[in-house]
Amino acid sequence: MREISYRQAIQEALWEEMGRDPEMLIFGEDIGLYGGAYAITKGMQEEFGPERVRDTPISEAGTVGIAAGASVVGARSVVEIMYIDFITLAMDQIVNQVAKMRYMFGGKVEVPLVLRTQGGAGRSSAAQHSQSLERWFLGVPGLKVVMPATPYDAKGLLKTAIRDSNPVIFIEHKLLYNTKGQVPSEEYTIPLGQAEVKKEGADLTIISYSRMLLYALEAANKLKEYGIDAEVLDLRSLQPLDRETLVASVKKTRCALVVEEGCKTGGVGAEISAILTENCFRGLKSPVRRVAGEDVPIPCSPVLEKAAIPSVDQIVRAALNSQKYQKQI
Amino acid sequence: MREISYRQAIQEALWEEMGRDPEMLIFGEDIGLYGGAYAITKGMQEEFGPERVRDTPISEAGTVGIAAGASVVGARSVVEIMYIDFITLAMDQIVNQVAKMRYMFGGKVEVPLVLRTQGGAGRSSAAQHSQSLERWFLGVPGLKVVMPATPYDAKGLLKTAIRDSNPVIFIEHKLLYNTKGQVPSEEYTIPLGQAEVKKEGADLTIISYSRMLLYALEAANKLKEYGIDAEVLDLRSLQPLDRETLVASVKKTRCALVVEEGCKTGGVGAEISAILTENCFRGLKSPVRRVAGEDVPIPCSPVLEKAAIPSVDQIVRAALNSQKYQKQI
Amino acid sequence: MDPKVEKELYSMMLLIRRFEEKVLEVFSFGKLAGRMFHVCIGQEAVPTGVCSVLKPDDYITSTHRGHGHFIAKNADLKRMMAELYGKATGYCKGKGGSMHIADIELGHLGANGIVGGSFGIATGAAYASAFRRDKRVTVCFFGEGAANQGIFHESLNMAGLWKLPIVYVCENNFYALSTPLERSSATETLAERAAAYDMPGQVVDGMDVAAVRKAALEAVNRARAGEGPTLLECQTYRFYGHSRGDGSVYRTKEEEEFWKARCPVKTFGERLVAEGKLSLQEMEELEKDIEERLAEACAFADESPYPSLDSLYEDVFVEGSGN
Amino acid sequence: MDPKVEKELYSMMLLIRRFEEKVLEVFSFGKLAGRMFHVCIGQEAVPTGVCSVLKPDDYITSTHRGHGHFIAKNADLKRMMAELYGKATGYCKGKGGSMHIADIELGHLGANGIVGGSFGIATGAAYASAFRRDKRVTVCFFGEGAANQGIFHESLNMAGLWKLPIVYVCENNFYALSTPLERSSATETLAERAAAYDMPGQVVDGMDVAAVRKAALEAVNRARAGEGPTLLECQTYRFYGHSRGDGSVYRTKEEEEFWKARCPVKTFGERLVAEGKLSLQEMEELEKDIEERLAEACAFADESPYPSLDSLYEDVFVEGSGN
Ligand SMILES: Cc1ncc(C[n+]2csc(CCOP(=O)(O)OP(=O)(O)O)c2C)c(N)n1
Ligand SMILES: Cc1ncc(C[n+]2csc(CCOP(=O)(O)OP(=O)(O)O)c2C)c(N)n1
Ligand SMILES: [Mg+2]
Ligand SMILES: [Mg+2]
Repeated sequence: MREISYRQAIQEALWEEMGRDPEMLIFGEDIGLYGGAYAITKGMQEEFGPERVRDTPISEAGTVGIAAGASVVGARSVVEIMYIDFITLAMDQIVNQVAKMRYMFGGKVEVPLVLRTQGGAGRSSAAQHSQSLERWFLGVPGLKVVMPATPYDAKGLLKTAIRDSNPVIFIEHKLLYNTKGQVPSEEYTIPLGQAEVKKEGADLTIISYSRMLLYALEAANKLKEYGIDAEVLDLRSLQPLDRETLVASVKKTRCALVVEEGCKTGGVGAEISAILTENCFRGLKSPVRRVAGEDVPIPCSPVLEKAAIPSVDQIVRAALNSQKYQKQI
Repeated sequence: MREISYRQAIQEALWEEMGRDPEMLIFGEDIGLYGGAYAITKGMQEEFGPERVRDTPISEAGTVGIAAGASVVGARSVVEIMYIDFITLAMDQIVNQVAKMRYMFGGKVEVPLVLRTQGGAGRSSAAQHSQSLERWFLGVPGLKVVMPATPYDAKGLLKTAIRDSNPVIFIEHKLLYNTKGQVPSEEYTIPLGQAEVKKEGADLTIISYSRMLLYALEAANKLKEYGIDAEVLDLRSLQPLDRETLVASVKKTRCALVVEEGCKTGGVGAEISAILTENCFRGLKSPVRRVAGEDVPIPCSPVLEKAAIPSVDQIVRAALNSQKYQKQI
Repeated sequence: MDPKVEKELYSMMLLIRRFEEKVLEVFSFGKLAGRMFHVCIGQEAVPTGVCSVLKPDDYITSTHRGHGHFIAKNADLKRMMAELYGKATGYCKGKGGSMHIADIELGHLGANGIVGGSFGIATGAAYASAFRRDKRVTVCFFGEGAANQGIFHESLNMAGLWKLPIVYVCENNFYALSTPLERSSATETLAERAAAYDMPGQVVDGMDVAAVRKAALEAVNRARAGEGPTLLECQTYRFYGHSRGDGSVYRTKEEEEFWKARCPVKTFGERLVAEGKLSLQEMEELEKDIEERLAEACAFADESPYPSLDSLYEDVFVEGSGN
Repeated sequence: MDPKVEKELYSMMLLIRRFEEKVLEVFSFGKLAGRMFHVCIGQEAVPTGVCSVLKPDDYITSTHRGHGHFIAKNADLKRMMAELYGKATGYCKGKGGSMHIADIELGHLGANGIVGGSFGIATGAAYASAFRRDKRVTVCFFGEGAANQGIFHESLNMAGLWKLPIVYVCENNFYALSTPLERSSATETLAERAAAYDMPGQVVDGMDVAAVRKAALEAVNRARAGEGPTLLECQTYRFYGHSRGDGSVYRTKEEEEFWKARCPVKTFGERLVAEGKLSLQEMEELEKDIEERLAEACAFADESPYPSLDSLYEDVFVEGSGN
């Protein structure tokens, strides 16, 4: 084990998989000499050549289409979309082409494509560079959606995503790149679709993923002061979603809180809440609560931006409310 | 009152509003001489001229952008996107521009734009012409989302949507165009954001919108045979969402079922379920259930297509299960 | 041209024509899945001429008006018809239908219900070929209406920039649904847009299969030689409406007659007969043979079962991958 | 040219230059909201020359590198600076910031964080003007990198088709972030793409404000006369990195020196001095005046409050509409 950053973890996964599969291609804006907006592909073009690490014009739709075409004929591809906000430009290619091709063609094609991007707020980059749009891909059968929170998960999941014969949307968080964690030097992969209990607990389950997982863990820590023993669950992959682990945890704690960064309305938390209601209704001691971003575009000004996304305090408060509710019952 | 079709109701709304506001513009593919893929704008170009009823090239993104630009400088615009499936091509314009402009500009702009489109399955048109994508716009602050189920609502809501100074996504259903209903000859409008109880009942609330409302009403009828008195709620507008009416109904019946045509995962039903859990937890006698489309792309073959979306029977069965669950408690 | 090739071209065009007529016929009997069928009657010279110069492992992408492309790429008529019927034995197990038919093994990377949806995919297949140096060529078929989509621009720019082995074949039938070219494009021809992508653009008589074949051969050779992409604008006409139920109110009878007089199948057949390369008897035999094959295809489709309900959940994902 | 106008051009360019330098300065003091600031130092001649021929009620759309456009469209420096600080007194109440600054009253329809995001909006404003016959002209500023977005193609095609009163002004600074023009565009110039949209395209020396003004005047006049759109490619250079923190490893020192020697502010100022149209004393006064105005702007921004938390929920919708 060594301590490396989330950025390094992703870099390692890409380098190792590029080494493993000589036909693997990477496409994206400024990913060559420049190394990408978040320096993920730095040095890769020198190592693997400009054909395999392909700088593209600012043409998100065409680029995703091209990567899809290459994948369909067997050249496993990774596309970097600089900000998830720009994925809006490639929605047709992702949703109508990439996701549906296998089904529409009766299972006669594989689309081994990974679409890497990063989302989230926290840098005062305003409404078009700060969104959390993962929710859109939950209802698009044919896509997998992975959102790692730690360097360990980022590396292991990205490697699996690349080897997967299905299209995967792999969403990083801009504020996680510099976070650090233990990562083995040896080769490993992590299966997609397995949530992980990052902290065990008995009183309530805080469900989260990506950067909000770190907040959830912090909140769990603070909750100890109130004598509350929170379990923290990291979904890691939103599609497939690990219902078993989710339901098992909540059946145990009988109280759940979902934390996500994106707008509350129509978010991932809604789906989790609905699933928990469907599966744990009888056991629940208090209603599933959602802590999520406000239903506003992300404002530029840092004071406002901060207020637009969840805080650790909000999570703590929601957890306390859940516990209070239980006592009243 | 006269009986007219959903199609006619929409036509009337457009004609009346075009007459009312001489600067109002309509943009879309084949909307002129041809009258649009679903014949909504038939005759309008002749009446209002080719500048106001503008045939556009097959350029969905550019067309939405142009309509947005015209709206921003005060020319109220309606865009017809032939199928909601093609809205994927205009997502950047809708989500990053239209929806956020007012907020980003500090409230200094109005975007009086209506994006009319139609969705849904039922004509064996396969995966790229049958989707229910309204869910995507729930988490996009700045947009309103309206989905009428009846001719009366279609006309009244479309007129309000056009007069609204905010951008509105107005989603029709391809299988509703020929349905009929009572519509007054006199001018009327319906405020956005008000759900309506389409049938009162005491035992459970079936919540739905658009075409699935008709299924919900049919199911409610059948449930009578089982001695179950279902209330049927039509959301009509998903954004703003009428939480009050929703919560009031479920507080009364203490049992809820949400029916939507789109894929279950991450759908509108998830949000409704989460809201009901948050607001009615104590009173609920059984878990909020979702009847929704299967998590698959819509297949072409009619036998499969039919199985991919909800049926009246499924709604009845889900309602019966809810009631059985209650007895067990 | 080799008379054998000429006969093949004629017979392929005839096959496409008769296939499409059969589609209209069985459609009217209510046999097909859905209502979205866009036949290419009148346009047969384009797929025929273009695919006649392709190797079996070359790639094509197709459109909503794609039956001709697939037949010319040697589709099995039975499985094709079965797909149009929505049957389990179809190319896509009934899930795709007319607008999404595909067969990767035949190098057919998919019809598309999204106008312009295939530009990127085709360009990406060509990208992979260039990278692998596998000498394959990709042909991207599209209608002139599709050329107004943004992804046309994005894809052709990249293909021109990277000199990819691809031929963009525009089937300019002068209408996109009801919209005439002159009301959808700022330029009079599509070919003249090629300059913006540093590739040759050429207007081709799309009613003359020989002309199409000649232009396609040059373009495919260029691509195979690594000299980059070409944009071919094949001017043609669809004799019927956009799809069933479209009465073509937006076109004049005169215009339709003008083009119908140039019917690619009829004119080419007559030429071959006049030049003594095809006898009337051979023509009749061809017709009979095609009729039989189509009857067989329909019988196959008719007798095939509809997909089982279980299959609804299959083929969303490659199973067992990602673990 | 009228010497008065020449002085105005110089003074506007200088103002933009000094504003951008001030932005870099206060950025380094940590005063600005966020890190996404794209200054246009080196490119001042383009917004200055173009906006100098616009009427107050003409429209512009802008980009992520948009401070110059707004200043040239007569932005209030205080409210502009306050917006960059993320303060409540800013043009957008601190919600937009540098990349989303706008003022509809001044005809500024918005900067844009999405590269290419304004093509449609600008074209739509021009559509409304054509429809209303209000004789307004819209200018759509964009970088050469943005011209590879699909919506560039879609918008210009419609503008060319409908002969809209719009001028597309490409600020070709030869790089899109790190990507040089020759690795992003199949064509050598952007102007040559204009032909594909049936509009004139012209390469302009974007380092010479007089040349920019001349070309813009012609294009704006054409547009105002109802003769349709124009694509102007103003060749220019950004002297700094793409944004703060970009060391421009992708450019050579020689190239940078070459362009810096052509600094539009310096060369034009020197010319005016040499021609006796501007005295060194006037120059100094100008500098002083600008310095004061910028100091005031910064003081205003500094002293202004941050937005209240309540304002987070305001401005999502026009309240009271839709009932
Ligand atoms: C993105 C998208 N927009 C609109 C449509 C509806 N539509 C289907 S075919 C068609 C016309 C296409 O014209 P063209 O590309 O010229 O092909 P043709 O039908 O003439 O062969 C239209 C508008 C669609 N399927 N996809
Ligand atoms: C849709 C989209 N893709 C990518 C980016 C990231 N990005 C911001 S500016 C930029 C370069 C733009 O180049 P150009 O249009 O030439 O303008 P310049 O910065 O040179 O003024 C890129 C790639 C973005 N903001 N939006
Ligand atoms: Mg056509
Ligand atoms: Mg540039």
